[in-house]
Amino acid sequence: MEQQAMNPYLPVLIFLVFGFIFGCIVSALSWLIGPRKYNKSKHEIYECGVPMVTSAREKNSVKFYLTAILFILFDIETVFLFLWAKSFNKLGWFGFVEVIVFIVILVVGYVYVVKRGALEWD
Amino acid sequence: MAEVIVFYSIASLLVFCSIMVVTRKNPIASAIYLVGALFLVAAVFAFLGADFVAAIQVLVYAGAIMVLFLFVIMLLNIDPELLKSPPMTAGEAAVLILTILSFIVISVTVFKGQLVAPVGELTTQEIAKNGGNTAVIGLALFMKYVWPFELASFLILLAIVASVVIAKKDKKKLTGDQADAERNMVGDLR
Amino acid sequence: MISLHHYLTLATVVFACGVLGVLFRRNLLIIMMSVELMLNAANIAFVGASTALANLDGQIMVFFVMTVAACEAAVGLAMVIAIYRRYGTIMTDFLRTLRG
Amino acid sequence: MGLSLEQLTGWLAGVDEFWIQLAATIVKFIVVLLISLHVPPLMVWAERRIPALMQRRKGPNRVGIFRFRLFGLMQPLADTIKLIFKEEVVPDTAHKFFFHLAPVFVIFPALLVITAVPFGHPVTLGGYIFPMSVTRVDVGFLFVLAISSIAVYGISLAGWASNNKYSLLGGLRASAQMISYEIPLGMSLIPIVLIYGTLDLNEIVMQQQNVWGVFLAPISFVLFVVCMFAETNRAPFDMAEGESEIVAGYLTEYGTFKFSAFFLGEYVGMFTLSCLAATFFFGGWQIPFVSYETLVQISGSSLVASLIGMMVLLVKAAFFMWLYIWVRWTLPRFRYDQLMSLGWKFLLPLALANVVITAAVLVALQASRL
Repeated sequence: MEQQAMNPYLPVLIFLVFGFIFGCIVSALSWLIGPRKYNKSKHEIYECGVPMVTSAREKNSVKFYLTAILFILFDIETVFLFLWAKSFNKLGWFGFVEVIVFIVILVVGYVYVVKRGALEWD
Repeated sequence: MAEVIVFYSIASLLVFCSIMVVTRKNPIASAIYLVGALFLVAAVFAFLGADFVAAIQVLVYAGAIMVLFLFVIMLLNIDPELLKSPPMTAGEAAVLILTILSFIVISVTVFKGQLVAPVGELTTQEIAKNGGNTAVIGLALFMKYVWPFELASFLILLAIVASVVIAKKDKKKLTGDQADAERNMVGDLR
Repeated sequence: MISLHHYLTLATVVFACGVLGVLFRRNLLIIMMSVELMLNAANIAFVGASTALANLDGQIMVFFVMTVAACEAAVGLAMVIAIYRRYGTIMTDFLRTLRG
Repeated sequence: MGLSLEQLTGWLAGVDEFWIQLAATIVKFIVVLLISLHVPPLMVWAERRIPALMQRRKGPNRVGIFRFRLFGLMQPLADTIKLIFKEEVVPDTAHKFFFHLAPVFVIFPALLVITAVPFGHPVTLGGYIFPMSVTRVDVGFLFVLAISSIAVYGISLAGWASNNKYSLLGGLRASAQMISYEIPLGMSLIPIVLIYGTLDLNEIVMQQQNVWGVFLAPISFVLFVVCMFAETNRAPFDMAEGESEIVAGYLTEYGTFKFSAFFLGEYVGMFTLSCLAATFFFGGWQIPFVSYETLVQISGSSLVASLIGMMVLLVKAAFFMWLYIWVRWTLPRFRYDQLMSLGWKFLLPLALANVVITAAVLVALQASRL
C-alpha cells in the first residue's frame, strides 16, 4: 500500500456531506413543494380506519433486545476474525491455533444461547 | 492549511454533539446525538491515519452498541412526563460550576504541556512499508499480545452468559404467586 | 500544525461532558451514554498518543477498550431491563432501596 | 492556438499531485453519483416490466412523451413527479424531528458505500495513476460493512417516530432482521480475505485474473447472496413491509416523496451489494480470458480499457439485480420466526464452519508447500 498523495478519506468526506444534504433535500422536497391543507381526520394515525384504543408506545417483546445483545458480541468476533484473516499468511500455524481456541470459546457461548432458548421467536 | 480547517470543524462538531448528548431531555434524541459523536470520533481516527480502528469504531460502536441503546429505549418507552427531574438545588449548581472550572484548568495545562519525543519506530512511512495499518496491528496483536486476545474471547463469553441470564425471564422457576406478583407490578414484558 | 496537544485537549473536553453527564443526570440510560462518551474520550487520547509517539500499542489498546465497552454495554443494559422490570422505573431518584 | 497534449501534461507536472487527484475525485464523484441515482428509477421500471413478462402480461406501457411510448420507460419519471407534488401528511402525534430525519439516515449510508466499489483497473494518464474507485481505502470491505450498519437507524427511527403500532413493530422487526443477518454477511467474506490476503477491494479484483472468487469459496458465495437479500429487506425476507401482515410496516405513516426516499435508499443499497457480489465472486471488472494488458493493446489507451472493465462490472451487477426480481416473484415470504431462526441457527454456524474449514485447508497447503 503505497503512501497516497491525497488522504483516501477526503472523497468519503465529500460524499458524506453531499449524501447528507441530498438526504435532507429529498426528505423535505414534497413538504416544501406540496400543498398543505390541514384536516383533523387526515392527520390522525392510520389504523385501517379503526379509531386507536391504546397508545402506540406500549411495551413490547424483550426478544428484539436479546437479538441486539448477541449481535454486538458476535460482531466483535467478526472483527477479530477480520484482523486475523488480513495477516493470515504471515501468522501460519501459530495464528491458526490461536484463533481456533478463540472460536471454540465463542461456540460454547453460542451453544449456551441456543440451548437456553434466547433465540426462540414464539 | 486544509488540515487545520478539517480538524477544527470535526472537533467543534464533536464537542457540540457530546454536549447535546448530555443535555437532551428525550433519551432517543441523546442516543442519536451520541451516534453522531461516535461517527465524528471515527473521523478523528481516520484523520490520524488509524484506518482500522476508525472502521471498527463505526462498525462496533456506532453500528452495534447504539442499536442496542435504541432498542432498549424503544423497549422501555417511558413517557416524557416521568422524565421530569426536580430543578437543580443551589448545592448542585455550585458543584456544576466547580467541575466545569476544574476541567477548564486541566485542559489549559494539557494544552501548554511538554511534548514527549517519539519512542517507537512505527512512523507512518514504516507502517505503509510493511502492509499498512491493519496488517501491522494484526501482526502485533497475534504475536505480541496473545494472552489479552484469548482473555478477550473469554470476556465475551462471560458477557453472553451474563446478559442472557439477567435479561431472559425463566418462567419455570417462578412459583405461582411470585410470577403473578412480578407480572402485575410491571405489566408483563413478554 | 495539529500536534498531540490538540488531541489531548479535545479528549479532555469530551471527557468533561461525560463526567458532567454522569454526575448531573438522573436517567440511568443517559448515565450509561455518558460513560460511553468518557470511554471514547480515552480512545481519542490513546490514538493521538500512538500516532505522535509512533508506537502502535495505543491502537491495540483502543481495540481492547472497545471490546470491554461492548461487553459492559451489553450486561449493563441487561441490568437496566431487570431494574425496570423489578421497580418499574429507571430514574435513579427512586432506586434507593440499597440505602438500607 | 490548439493546446497540445504535451503542453497540458507539462502544465500538469507543475501542479502538486494532490490537486490532480482532487480533480479526478470530483469527476469520479459526479460519474458514480449519476450511475447510482439513475439505478432506482430503472429498477422501479424493471420491477414492473420483468414480472409482467414472467406472467405473460404487459407491464406499464401507456406513459409516453409526444407519442413515444419507449416500453413504459417514462413510468418512473411520471411516478416521481406525482410523488413530489402530492401533499405531505405528517400525523400530529408523530415526533416531527425524527419523522423527517429517518429518510436521511437511510439515504446517506447507501450513497456513501458506493465510494469503495472498484469500477475498473487503475488508469495511468499523464504520468499519474488514478484508481477507478472513488477512494482506495486500505480497509476496503470493513469500511463497507461499517457504513451499511448505520442504515439500521433509519428504519428503527422511522418505526418509532410515526407513533403507530404497525410501524413500531415493523421498524423493530426490520432492524432486528438486518442486524441478525449482518453477522453471516461479515463472516461469509472472511474466507475471501483469507484466500486473497487483503481487505482492499481493488487488490482482490486484481488477483481474480483467471480464477473467479466463486470457484474458490462457493459456500461464501451462497451465504453472501442469501444475506444480500436479507440485508436490504427484499425477496423472501421482506417481512417488515409485508402488506398482508402489518400494513406497510415502518412505511405506514410516510407519504409522498419520503416514501420514495426509503425506496431510493433501498435500491441504491441493492445496487451497491450487487456490485460487491460481482467484485468478490464474479471477478469485478475482469473479463474472463482477456487480461488487462491485451485489452489496452486492443483499445489503444488505458482509459478506454478501464471503461470497458466498468461496463463489464455493471453487466455483472445487472445480473444480480435481475436475480433480486426473479427471486422476489418465485419464493413465498418467510414467517418471522423462521426468518430469524434461519439467520441465527443455520447461517451463523455455517459461516463459522466455512471460515474454519477454509483456514485449515490454507494452512495445510501452506505447510505442504514449505
